[in-house]
Amino acid sequence: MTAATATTAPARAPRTTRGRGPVPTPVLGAAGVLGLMALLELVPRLGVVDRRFLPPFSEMIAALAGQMSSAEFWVALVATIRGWAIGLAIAVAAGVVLGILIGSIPLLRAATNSTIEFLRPIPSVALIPLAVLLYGSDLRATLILVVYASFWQVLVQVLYGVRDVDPVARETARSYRFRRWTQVRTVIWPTALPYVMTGFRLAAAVALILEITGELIIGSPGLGAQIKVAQSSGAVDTMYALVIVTGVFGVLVNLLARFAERRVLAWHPSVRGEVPK
Amino acid sequence: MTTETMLDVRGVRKVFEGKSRTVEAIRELTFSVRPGELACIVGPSGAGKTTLLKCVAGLLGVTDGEVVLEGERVTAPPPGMAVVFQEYGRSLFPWMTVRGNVELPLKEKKVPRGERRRLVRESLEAVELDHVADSYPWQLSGGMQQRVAIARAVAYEPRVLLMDEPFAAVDAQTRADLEDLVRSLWRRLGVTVLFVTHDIDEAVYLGERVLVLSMAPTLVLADVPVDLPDERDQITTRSTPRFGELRTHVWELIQQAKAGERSPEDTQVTTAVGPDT
Amino acid sequence: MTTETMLDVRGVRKVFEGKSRTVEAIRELTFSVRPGELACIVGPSGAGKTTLLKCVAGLLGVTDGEVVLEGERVTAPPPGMAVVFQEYGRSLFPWMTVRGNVELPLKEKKVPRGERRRLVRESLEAVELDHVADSYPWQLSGGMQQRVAIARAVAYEPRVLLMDEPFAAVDAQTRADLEDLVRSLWRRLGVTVLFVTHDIDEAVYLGERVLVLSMAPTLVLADVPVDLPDERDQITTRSTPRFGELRTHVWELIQQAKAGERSPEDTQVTTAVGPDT
Amino acid sequence: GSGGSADDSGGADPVTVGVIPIVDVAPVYLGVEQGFFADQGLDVTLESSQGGAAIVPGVVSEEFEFGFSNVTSLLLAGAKGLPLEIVGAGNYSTGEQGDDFSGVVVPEGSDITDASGLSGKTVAVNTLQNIGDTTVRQSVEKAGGNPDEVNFVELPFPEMPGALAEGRVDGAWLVEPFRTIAMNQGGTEIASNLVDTQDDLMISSYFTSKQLRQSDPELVERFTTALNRSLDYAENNPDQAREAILDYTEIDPAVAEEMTLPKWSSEINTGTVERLAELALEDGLVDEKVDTEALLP
Amino acid sequence: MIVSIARRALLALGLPAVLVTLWWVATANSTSFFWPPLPEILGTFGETWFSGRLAADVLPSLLRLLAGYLIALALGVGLGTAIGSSATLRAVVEPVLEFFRAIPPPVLVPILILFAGIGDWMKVLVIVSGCIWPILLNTVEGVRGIDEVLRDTARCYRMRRSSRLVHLVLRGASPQIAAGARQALSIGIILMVISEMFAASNGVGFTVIQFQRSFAIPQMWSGIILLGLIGITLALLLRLVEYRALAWYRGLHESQRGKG
Ligand SMILES: Nc1ncnc2c1ncn2[C@@H]1O[C@H](COP(=O)(O)OP(=O)(O)OP(=O)(O)O)[C@@H](O)[C@H]1O
Ligand SMILES: Nc1ncnc2c1ncn2[C@@H]1O[C@H](COP(=O)(O)OP(=O)(O)OP(=O)(O)O)[C@@H](O)[C@H]1O
Ligand SMILES: [Mg+2]
Ligand SMILES: [Mg+2]
Repeated sequence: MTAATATTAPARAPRTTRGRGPVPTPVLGAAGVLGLMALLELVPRLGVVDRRFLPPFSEMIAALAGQMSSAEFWVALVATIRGWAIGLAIAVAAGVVLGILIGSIPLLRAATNSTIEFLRPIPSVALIPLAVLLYGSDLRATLILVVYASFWQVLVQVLYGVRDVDPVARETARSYRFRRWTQVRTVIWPTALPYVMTGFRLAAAVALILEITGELIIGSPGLGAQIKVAQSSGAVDTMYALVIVTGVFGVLVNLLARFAERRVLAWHPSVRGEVPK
Repeated sequence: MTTETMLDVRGVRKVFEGKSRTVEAIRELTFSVRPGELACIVGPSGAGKTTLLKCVAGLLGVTDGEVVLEGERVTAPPPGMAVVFQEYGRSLFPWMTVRGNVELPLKEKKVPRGERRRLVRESLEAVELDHVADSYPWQLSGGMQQRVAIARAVAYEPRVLLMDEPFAAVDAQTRADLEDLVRSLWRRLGVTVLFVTHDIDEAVYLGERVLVLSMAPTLVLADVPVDLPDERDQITTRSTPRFGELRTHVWELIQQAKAGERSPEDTQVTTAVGPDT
Repeated sequence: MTTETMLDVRGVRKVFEGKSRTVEAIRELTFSVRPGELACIVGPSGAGKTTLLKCVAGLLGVTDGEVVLEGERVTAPPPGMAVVFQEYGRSLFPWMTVRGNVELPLKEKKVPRGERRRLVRESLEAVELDHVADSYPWQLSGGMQQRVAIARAVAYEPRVLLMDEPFAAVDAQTRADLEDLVRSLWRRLGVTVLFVTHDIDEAVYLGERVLVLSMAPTLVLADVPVDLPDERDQITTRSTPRFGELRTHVWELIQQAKAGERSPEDTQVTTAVGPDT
Repeated sequence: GSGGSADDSGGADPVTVGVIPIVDVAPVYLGVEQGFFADQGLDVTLESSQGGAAIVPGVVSEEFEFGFSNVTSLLLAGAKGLPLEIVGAGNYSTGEQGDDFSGVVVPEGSDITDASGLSGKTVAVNTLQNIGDTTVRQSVEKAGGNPDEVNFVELPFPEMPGALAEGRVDGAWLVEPFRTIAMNQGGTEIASNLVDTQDDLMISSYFTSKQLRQSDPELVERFTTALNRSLDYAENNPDQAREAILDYTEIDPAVAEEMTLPKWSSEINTGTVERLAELALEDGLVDEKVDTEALLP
Repeated sequence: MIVSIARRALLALGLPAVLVTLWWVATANSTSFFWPPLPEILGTFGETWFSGRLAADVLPSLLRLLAGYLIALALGVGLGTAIGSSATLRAVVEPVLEFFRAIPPPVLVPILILFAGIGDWMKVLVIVSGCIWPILLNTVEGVRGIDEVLRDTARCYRMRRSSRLVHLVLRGASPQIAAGARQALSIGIILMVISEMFAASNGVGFTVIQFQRSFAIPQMWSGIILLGLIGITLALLLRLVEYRALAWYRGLHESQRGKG
């Protein structure tokens, strides 16, 4: 019921704004976000849910304003971003390098396949005791979780990307006797790049999730720990305020990724294009 | 004798093994090409011309027999070879500009920068594409893409040049120009050329000999020497009676091939059509 | 007059807007085609022939002017139209067999099963591919793929047929057969055909008129009526003096086009080459 | 002793304590604030964690020197032979029926009036197979109900008031501040399960690893001294304790003012450790009775 | 034939065998409480899981996982196709989706409890909330990346929306949807565990966490291994489906690579 309103409300926005000419993307995106805000405001106000447990959006924002004036919040935010960025960087670098290596050597690929399938679904949360054992509750414990979980996202995407190299392009490179490294650089990497971008976006979100979850459960410093404190104090509005911060951060990361994508993938069919009328 | 042979195709057989369908594309092909020779290959659609070229290029393994280039058995793409693929569009890297596509193999060959620039410019001028050097391949028309692929091969200054229907997508006038370009290049550099085409006039006009293939499973149906003078010209050469004779002869051979003719002996008689008839 | 016009191309202009490069592919094209006419289009590589065809097909929006088909402005692909694309290989669905590819549009048209079977069989026989009906497109040679695309268009029994260099990849003999197939189909079904080719002989042999385009930004350079008898034959028609005259005429026009000639008036004189000269 | 601590700071021993950011640990925060630990030459860092499951491995691997955990969790660890030792008391129930910092609450309008009514009902506890269900069973039994028929589900404390109000569960074992929050929402407390188990139940304690106890007994000694001073101070200055809580939690000040604080004492109640060990065996949490001697200092 | 099967078996099992051996040797004399010797872990495996827990814990977990996964698959492909096909829709919903995607499931749980209670549905929704993203994103990218010439072909022959959806969009995007589905599967298992951290009273994840809390370390390790085994079994099943559905894609690649 509520889900239905959630999807139709933002979808209606462009129809009303569509006059002559296309509406710019950011405007449409903003319309979607406004729709969500309105929904979050209305659902508790109309009594669909108890507002003590899901306060209206305006109250969350008020709590957020309160948070933003405290130094603790900013320290936590910086800690979260730092952990996330370091973990993501390690995961992406390792995923890309190993993915291209494994993907372009069939024997290696066949030999590692079963192991990858086995290790991939082991829940990173199950590794928490291990992480704590090794590093207590400092940064590195959460870092392990972040790297472990987001690494697979990148690796698998890169493997798929390498598999997708156009055979004619590959043969062209071979016939001109490109060195292995040149083949990787000029043929495999550009083909895999769209997949890497998708992998990056998936990994960025997973890394954020694990960073927050790790902070929440292990207690390493960061937004997650703040959320935990708010939760265990019954400060519902503060908790949601922090959750919103997490979500907004996710949106920003995606914007950044999209921007990068448009720059580096200008040649790709999904980005280029005379849009047919 | 051995020094007289650049390329030796010995009893090559090629079978494609599919799950549901096994195709014997090439039954038995044997012929050799002298250094600096320009041999054209014609044959019905699906005869295995592309397959043959890929075997010669070392891109495809043979099922039986062997391909020997300059005394060495071909197992991987040999040095000093350039290939213009039938799927011209897909053999260009969409993530590089036209210039980048032409320049890349030269970089790989470690041609110094100044020299490289010159080669790229000259070859793009030769195919009349210098004005789109900074466009991406997918911004070009089919014929333009094909010309980029040709420019890339030309700039590479190979010793062996394999071309698979390279002029299929260009207009008549450009085609005539490119034919003359290939001939002048061939004479200037002494490069050995294997040229697949469907255009009989083109085969006769360009080649020193024309190999006619049968329908799959393929044999060499006839090996027609082209005894036209070395100095050729689009207007005069094409209007000589000998040119007419040769093209009629090849045309008949192809009709025989399409009619299912398979034994080379049967056609030996007609091959005797010589300058003295 | 209106009933006399099937297709009306009125002052069409097409500009490709790129980030770095804006291309005016078509400057101003105006011509009309009668119902049941077979018009060939020739022009230099990159003249905008493919672009024109796509505009007519409703796949690409025009920048200025309009395309009117049967009295209706074209904004999306109109019903009863079939297109054979220049990039034949990419226009086949790789996940369907040859039969599936040919049959799909018929299913869409709700042709009853028995009829459908017959059409598929007949069209595959016409292009000599009935023996590979159960293969996948990627198991076929380039020429075979192109013929599948042709078979698909033929089986569809369209009222308007647009073909973009449909015989570029097939051998000479098959090409001749396919040319006759198109003509017989055209006469039998009364279909209106727009046929892009680079082969001047083909254009003259097939068409009732030949439109010659200039280099980009494109104009109609000449509209040459082909006054050969309706009954045509590969051997006799091609050897008539009138055929020779026409092909020389078109050849000269293309040379003019390539030389940068742009004004239609200049060529009007030579267009006057008629049967009475 | 600000002068003293400045003098000491060069030689102060860094000590990390794994704690859970809940009401129970207010004394250590207060103690650090008051400089009790600095006086003992300890430079304390408080690391907050989700619970015992994360803290115990931390202490065993000596990432943390000390940790905070409920007694039952420690018993479970002891049962598996983990080398742990209690060094100080954590907190106690107040021992007053109806005015403890923890209890079983039923939602507004519930027809359950005492713990016996929980038979056949669903009751939320924060962790299954732990101190919560063990002590609630005691209340049920004491009230004449059948503890085996209570259907326990696991739910984090913060979700409990909501689950109660929405009728998702029939009752919930709550600690402060959620006990107060739930009662303000109309909930009724029907049992003080900790009190029902024992008058002066020690719920939690601070512990260290046996390795540390052996390698640096003097450090442990100093920690215990400072800890005990902190516990007594908190017990005697409840207002300051409430204030300290506001620093490290996000509890609404009004609720913090209203809620019942646990009892703090520097004395380790070996009796309750023994009692909880028996209950753990009774409820099948462990296979054989834990040797409490090994756990106690 | 037999040689090739043997070769494949060797390739599939070689590395795992090496890793297991390494683990075995590395922990053989381990006295560390958290790193029990491998034989001890394997020794507890049978009694831990095959004495009643299979039906009581493993089965409910798998059922919830299956339900969540299938719902995520349907929703992800459905929404992904819509979003991938319409630039406008993509612009509108993308920030909102990214917002939800960035929210860790453990914080989403309280909200889900509000709407879906504390029963199985809540856990299924937790699984859906995580599984859906790789499927959705991959579908969007797959749909966007479909060859233009193919798109044009479909439009020219005036394929109806429904058949264009089936024959062009879904088939064309299927290699990437499959990639997403595979990633979603492992995320699904992770979330199966996370979901059982809340309001659960049975399940593999619940049991593993229970072991972890009660310091039954060998049993906990056996649970981690079981999760891995479940993962690989499900992945193999999925591979089987993929193998059939994407035969053309494999053929296309193999033929063009000249494996003939
Ligand atoms: N990968 C493949 N798998 C199976 N069969 C194949 C494959 N590649 C080519 N064939 C088959 O081999 C035969 C020869 O194909 P090839 O592409 O060499 O022909 P061709 O002479 O180049 O034809 P065209 O002139 O049409 O390009 C055809 O019958 C084709 O179906
Ligand atoms: N997507 C695009 N973006 C930018 N420019 C384009 C695009 N498509 C085509 N063009 C340009 O438009 C012009 C006409 O292209 P078009 O493909 O119509 O030529 P054509 O007449 O079909 O040539 P050919 O005979 O070589 O196929 C060319 O200059 C080409 O570079
Ligand atoms: Mg070919
Ligand atoms: Mg074109």
